[in-house]
Amino acid sequence: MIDYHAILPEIILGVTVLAVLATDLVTREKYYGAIVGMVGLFAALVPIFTLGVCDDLAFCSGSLPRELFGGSYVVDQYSLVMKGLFIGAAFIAILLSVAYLQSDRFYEGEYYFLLLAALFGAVVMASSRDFITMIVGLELVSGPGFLLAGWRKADEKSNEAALKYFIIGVIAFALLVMGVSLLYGISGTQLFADLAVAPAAVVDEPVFLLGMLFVFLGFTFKISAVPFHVWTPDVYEGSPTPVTAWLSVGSKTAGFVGFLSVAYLAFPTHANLWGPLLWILAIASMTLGNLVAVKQTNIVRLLGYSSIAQAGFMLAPFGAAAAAGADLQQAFGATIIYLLIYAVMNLGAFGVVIAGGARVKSYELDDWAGMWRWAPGLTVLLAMFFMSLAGIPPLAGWFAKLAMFSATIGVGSWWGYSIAVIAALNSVVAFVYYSKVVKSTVFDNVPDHVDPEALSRIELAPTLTVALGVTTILVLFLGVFPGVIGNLSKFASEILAGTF
Amino acid sequence: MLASLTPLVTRFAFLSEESGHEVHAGDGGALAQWAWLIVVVPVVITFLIVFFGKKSPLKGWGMATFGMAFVAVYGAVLAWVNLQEGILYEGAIEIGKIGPFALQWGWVVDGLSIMMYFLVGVVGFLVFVYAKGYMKGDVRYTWFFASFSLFAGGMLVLVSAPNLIQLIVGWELVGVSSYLLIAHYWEDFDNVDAGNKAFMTNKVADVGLFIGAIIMALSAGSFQFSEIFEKMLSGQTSLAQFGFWAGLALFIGAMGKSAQFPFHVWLPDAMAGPTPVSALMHAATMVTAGIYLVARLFPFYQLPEFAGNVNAIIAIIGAITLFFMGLLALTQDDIKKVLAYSTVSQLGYMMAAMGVGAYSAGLFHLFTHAFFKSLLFLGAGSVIHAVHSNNMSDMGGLRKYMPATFWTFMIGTGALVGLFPFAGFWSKDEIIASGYHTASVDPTFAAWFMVILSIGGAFITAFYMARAVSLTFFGDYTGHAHPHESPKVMTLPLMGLAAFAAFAGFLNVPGVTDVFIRWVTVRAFPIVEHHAEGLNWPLVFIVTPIVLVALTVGFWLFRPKETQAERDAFTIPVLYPLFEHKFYIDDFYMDGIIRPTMGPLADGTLWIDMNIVDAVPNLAGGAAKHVAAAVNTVDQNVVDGVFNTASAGTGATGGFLRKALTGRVQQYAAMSFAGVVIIAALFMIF
Amino acid sequence: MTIIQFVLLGAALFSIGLYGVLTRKNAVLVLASVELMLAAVNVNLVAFDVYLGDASHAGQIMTLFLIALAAAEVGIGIAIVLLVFRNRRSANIDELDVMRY
Amino acid sequence: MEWFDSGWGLSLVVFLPLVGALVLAAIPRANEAAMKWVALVTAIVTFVVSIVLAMRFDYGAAADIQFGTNLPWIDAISANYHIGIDGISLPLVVLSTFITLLVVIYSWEHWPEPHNPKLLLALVMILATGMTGTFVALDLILFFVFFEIVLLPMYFMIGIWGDTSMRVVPVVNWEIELRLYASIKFFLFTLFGSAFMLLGFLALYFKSGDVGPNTFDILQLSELGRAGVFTGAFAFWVFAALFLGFAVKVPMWPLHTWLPDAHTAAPTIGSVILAAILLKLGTYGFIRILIPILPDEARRWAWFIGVLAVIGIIYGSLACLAQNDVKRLIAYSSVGHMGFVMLGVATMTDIGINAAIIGMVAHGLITGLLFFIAGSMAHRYHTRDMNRLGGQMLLMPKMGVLLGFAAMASLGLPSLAGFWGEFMSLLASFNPLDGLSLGLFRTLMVLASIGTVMTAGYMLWMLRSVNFGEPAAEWLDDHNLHDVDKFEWMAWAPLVVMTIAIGIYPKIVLGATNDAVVNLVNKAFGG
Repeated sequence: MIDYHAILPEIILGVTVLAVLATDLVTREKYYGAIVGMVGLFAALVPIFTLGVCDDLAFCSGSLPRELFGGSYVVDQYSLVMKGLFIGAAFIAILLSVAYLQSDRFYEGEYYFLLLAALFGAVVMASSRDFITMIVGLELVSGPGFLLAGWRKADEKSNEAALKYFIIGVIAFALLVMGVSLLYGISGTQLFADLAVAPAAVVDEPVFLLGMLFVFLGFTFKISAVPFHVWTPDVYEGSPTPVTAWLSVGSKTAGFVGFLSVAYLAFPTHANLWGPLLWILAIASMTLGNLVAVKQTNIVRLLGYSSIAQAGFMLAPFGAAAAAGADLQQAFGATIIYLLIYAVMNLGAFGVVIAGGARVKSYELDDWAGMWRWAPGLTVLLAMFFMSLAGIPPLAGWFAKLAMFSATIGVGSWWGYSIAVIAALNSVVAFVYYSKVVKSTVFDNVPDHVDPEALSRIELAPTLTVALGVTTILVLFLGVFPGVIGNLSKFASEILAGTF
Repeated sequence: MLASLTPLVTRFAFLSEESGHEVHAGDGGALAQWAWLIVVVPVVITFLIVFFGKKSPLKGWGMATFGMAFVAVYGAVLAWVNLQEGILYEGAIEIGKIGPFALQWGWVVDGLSIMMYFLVGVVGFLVFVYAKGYMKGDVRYTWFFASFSLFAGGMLVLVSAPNLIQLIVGWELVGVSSYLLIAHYWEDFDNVDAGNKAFMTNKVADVGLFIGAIIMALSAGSFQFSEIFEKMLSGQTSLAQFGFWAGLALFIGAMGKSAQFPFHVWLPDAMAGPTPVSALMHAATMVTAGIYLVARLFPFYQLPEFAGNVNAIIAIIGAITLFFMGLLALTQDDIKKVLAYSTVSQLGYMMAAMGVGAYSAGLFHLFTHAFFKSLLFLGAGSVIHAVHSNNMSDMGGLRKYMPATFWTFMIGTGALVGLFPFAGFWSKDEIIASGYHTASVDPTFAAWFMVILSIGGAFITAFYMARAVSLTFFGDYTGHAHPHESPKVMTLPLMGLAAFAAFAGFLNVPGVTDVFIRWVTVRAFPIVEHHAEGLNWPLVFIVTPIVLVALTVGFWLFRPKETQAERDAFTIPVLYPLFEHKFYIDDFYMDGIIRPTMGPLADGTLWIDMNIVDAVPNLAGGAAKHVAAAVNTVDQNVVDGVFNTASAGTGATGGFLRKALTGRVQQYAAMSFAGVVIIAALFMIF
Repeated sequence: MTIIQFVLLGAALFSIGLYGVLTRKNAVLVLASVELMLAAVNVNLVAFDVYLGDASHAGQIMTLFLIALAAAEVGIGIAIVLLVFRNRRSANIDELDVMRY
Repeated sequence: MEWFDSGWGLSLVVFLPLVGALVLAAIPRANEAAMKWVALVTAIVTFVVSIVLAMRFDYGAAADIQFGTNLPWIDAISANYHIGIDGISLPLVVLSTFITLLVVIYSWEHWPEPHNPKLLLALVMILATGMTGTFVALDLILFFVFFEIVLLPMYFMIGIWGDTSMRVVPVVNWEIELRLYASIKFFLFTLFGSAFMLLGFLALYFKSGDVGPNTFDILQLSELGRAGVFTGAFAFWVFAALFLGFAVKVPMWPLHTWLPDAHTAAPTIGSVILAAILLKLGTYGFIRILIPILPDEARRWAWFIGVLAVIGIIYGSLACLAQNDVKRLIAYSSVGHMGFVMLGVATMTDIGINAAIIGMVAHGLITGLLFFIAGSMAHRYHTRDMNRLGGQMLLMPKMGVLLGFAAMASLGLPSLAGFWGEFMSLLASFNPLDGLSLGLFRTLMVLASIGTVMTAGYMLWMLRSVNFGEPAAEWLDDHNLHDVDKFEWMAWAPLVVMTIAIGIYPKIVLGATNDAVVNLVNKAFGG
């Protein structure tokens, strides 16, 4: 007996994916695909909501967590929150894409199809509680990503991006599954629940550790953390910007879902093993990302390195808490808070970048200089999102940083204090390059080859306006009342109540 | 000694054991309760002049003079009542609490303050009147009177102060108004510099005042003089422990305002201001603030348990000042500078008197000096007014042209050099006598030093005054302008002051009248001092001849001569240049302290700030950029980098790998995988 | 026949594949090498499955999935390579360095 | 007025300006008059409300928190919207609304280039919210947020309207526009400090969990601090972190170097707000957070703070003596004056902290006035180089007189506001808190009072070269040099009046602060 209510979102999404494909067959107006897709996304949100508040609903029975397929597919608070996040991100990503695709000769139908497929994969990952499902979901996220990265077919940069992304991705994937095979070999199971309770004899085997290492390192590819971060800047720069937006939010978050599930659901009891690993990865990622970002002159590339650094910030709580053997729940919650807020502000940032790029036809900072003159409104938003990424109150970003700091300080050991101090220094460095963008757009003068008059006449595409409006409101609201996010993450991290 | 001084809980009369007479005191009634008007009126008038002066008919002069007249009259009335029954009153309003301390504005009405009210009022009034004529047609006529009555206000704030805070406030207010008035003609930087010099010198001395006040207040737990004294006498204060330092610090403050050596440097330069200013502030009143401070704290300086042993220092400093600064007057050609150094020297007398415990004598000299010195200054002013020059070499023979000025100047001179029966004779004689008494009672070095130098001082005073008078009024006129007698508005004040200079002395003839002593000893706290029953005739017969000799020698040496050459003929080889350069003290301050501070030290600090302190963040920034660049390169083509260098060295592996890893993607992959291997190795090993 | 030889085989395959990925100029060969790496994993999984006598045969199931995924991967890979080839008439990945810094 | 006393009054003072900013944002660019009026009305209303607060304030119970409220805000980390004022914060709240109002009045006809009233006024309004918010916040997170809110507006003010002349940065030899250098420098310094400050707050939060529910509440933490919950190495590191955060803001030597650049680069109203209010956030943090929560550690650090403060005094004065740039000179003088404030704090006595607060208020008024005047002068002369200026008393007598007044006030002339802070902190440092080294603090007292001499020195020197002498030929027929205009009068006269008023009747400030401070010190150090 299958709990259909539990997998209703997936079913709806699956239908939507096919529907989009079908629309593309029957209609000329390509953006219909987008509409169908968005309708589907809305529809998928409904059961997620009903599942969340099931207890309060008359017609609804059963309570979280709902286990399916012998515990390899679980719908719990955490997976619901994540699914909601994915769908929201995809929604914004589509909004960002429409105008972009219209602006040039692109295959549209397939585009939406692939985007939604990737989303579907991510949603599956959120619920998967064994490696098979997880891997399938992962590939479902990656595969479309490879293709979308190369969507600007005529553009060499785009091709190059696709190929790089692909090759690195495949290696990482191979590493990951290698790890999985080793784990399977040593422990005889690939169910997270069983791995969590693997006997000491197994755990002490070096092979187990090796397998675990491979799995984690394999995941670093998706979240673009050291050591598999190398693709990030090139792919961000080469891919169509809306795709970059999706990669930097949807696909990255999917990667983190993998991290969270594996770390906290499969290996909570071995935290002392993977804690130090993630501690190192976090520090390496944030430091490297921030330092290199300082030198960037291309906004998208800069955002690429920023996303590496942010990955480091998100990993920090893992490392600190696990290494110190402290309560994992808080670290878990902190990462989720960070993911939610990061998704909002990063999508917003990309929204502005796309809107601006649509005018200057360039992502070089020098060409954006004096943007204030030809797009005051956009510039304000740009400043707002970038400052939010830098974590300046009262913009949402500050709370993400706060959660991260509090999770690291909270573990009350040098693992936490040291990484907190390093993160603090990093957040100062981070401000340097975020403010660099603000500086050149607000303070500098318009370069000669740019004609403010002409640019200021181009108006914003309605879809972009919607996307920016949503993200802006969210960034401001969450900045002033971050309690909402706090509660959401509490809700999500209930599943860890008692584990440490 | 402490034993003999019973603390007076009721602020009332007491018996001063040495001098037998009794001082009664009432609380002065309404008269004293409204005495705050004395302070407030001039202050208010200052603001009135600032805002409405230009529009008012008399351009502010009227208001200012009215204010001073008011003070003079009120002061006179108070003085009279004080003489009859004595007044001891203290009123205050609270202006805030800070921790345990209450901050107050208040007004003291007792012998000392009344004397000062009267002095400031009368001299001030006369000088203001004189100024109407002298400042006629001045560019900043109104502004002048505004600052002038600001000064008066400040001075009165000072003398009416019942607590240290208010004293400091008044102290600095007169300081700033003096700055404004000295720099009155600020188009010329010399005057501005003179003003700055005065301000800065006083500011330096004020460090002493501040610290002294702080020590006193904190160890006694109050700013109120009365409270401090009570605690002192009843011994409930840790003040004794710091007594010496507090006393010294406060005395340093006093040295600043009263231009005692080595803080005297500002006073002569202060003559850059208009002459009435010099007369009122830099002769009669402001410069006496230091004396006033010591007098106000007299009980404190009396008791050996507290600042008793500062007295010696005070006496010696005073003596040095009165003698050596007098010497400097000898070489000045600027008549105002002569008077300025003379002032410094006379202030030395007063301070020295305080040092040997001659409270009344010192104040008496302060009192008389105020009249005759302002008289002399105004006289000099009237001369300058006539000949449009400060230099005595442009004068001479003026007695014919301006008799009124001449005769009043003569009276002033008589008083200054201490000729019988002019005021100076009595006051100076009493100082010397009291000094002699102290020296004979307990023969300390300080006391004898003071006595001898003050006798010597008498000689010098007479000597330079003889020179000044001779060069100014005798011989033939050598100037270029056409000298003429000054208008009534200027000569009348001269005469008024001359009257005081002539007769003020009779207020206190030892053994005959003790009016003045009865005034100023009306204090809430015991003033223990010796009051002679009669003139000390031996001293009179020593000093007066000395003065006469000095006068004659002076007149003879500087008798009218035909040519400039002859005038310069008389110079004493070694001393003359020494005096000429004011003992090189000013030069030392300028080249030894100020220039180094404003030059190397300040510039050095700024340099350090910009190049060292600020270097840290800047370098951090620079470093961050470079590191970023480095990491960037590594991150982008580490493999290139690594293997270029490797192959550049021993080519084998490097070269091979270099050929192997061709594509950028593959370098990326290699990097990542290297990372994996490293981490894996790390974790496998540990 | 013990498990160790299969594991060694897997490791060897994986390493060869990796070496290929890192060193081959031609993109198609790189794809092939990727296949090798995945194949290595499959070898491992099947071997472990048998060795453990896993009743649920999770290992083999995963192998099946992986084969499918690998096929998809290669499909995508080929598509991208073709794209590149069409644009620049060459499938040499060492010419892909438009983007630096 | 129940609603008013139970938090609404304060919230109004804090958030009215923000509302004003939103309204401004809604006004079309063309309609400048409307913007001015909106800004003015907002500022006036805010000021009036703060005055009402001051009037309804119960001075008898100045030690207690009044007008307060405490609502849940971020329950995830139990951070509350806990606001309220006592005698310590009241003067500062009023000061900030007051200065904001004057700034708006001043800008009425003095717009820095590029001309953009809308943004400028909006930023001023946001600043106002941040400043007052910091003074009323009683929750560490709330405090932090307000503390940081002021950064962005000031950053934009300096960056957009700042001085565009080139500045060659020594040591690293960058040549960069002053406004760009100063803006980023200002931001990075403060961010650097506040990042660690936040860590410190979090550490306190978790430590408070040892003896009850975790809390960010300043009052509760103060209680815990008195109970001796925070001790040993923990206290040391937390203190260090918070110290960094506040000391940068004050600024204390050697973290002060952002200040001269920021002040010099900023537009007039920018430097006024910066000097008058923003610097106070740091000192306020010392008094409100550091001393109550970590009293023992504060006692341990006192000597260090005192020494840095006095170094600041002497060093700032010396740097002033070497200046030729009027604004830079005033900026460095701020370093000196804040040195006196910090010296007062360092003594940890009721006198010292009272001195610090009245010193803060006085510095706000006086240095605010100085920067106003310096700004207007720079606007007229188009130079700040004192070597070129001179004879202002002839060119612009009123301006000259005001400058003279401000300078006199700034050098601590008794009977003007500046005197009390200076003298009282000297007074306090003669008898610091029991257990502090008397010898050291008395030495500091002497050094600091030598500092007062130097202060007088450079102020007089500034007057000499700006006000006095004959004006240089280039100014004689310069038509920009019109004397103080009516908006300047309206903005400056209140400052002059308040400076005199507080000088003559310090109870205006002390009446509110004294009880609160005494209570604070007694609680922290057991009387």
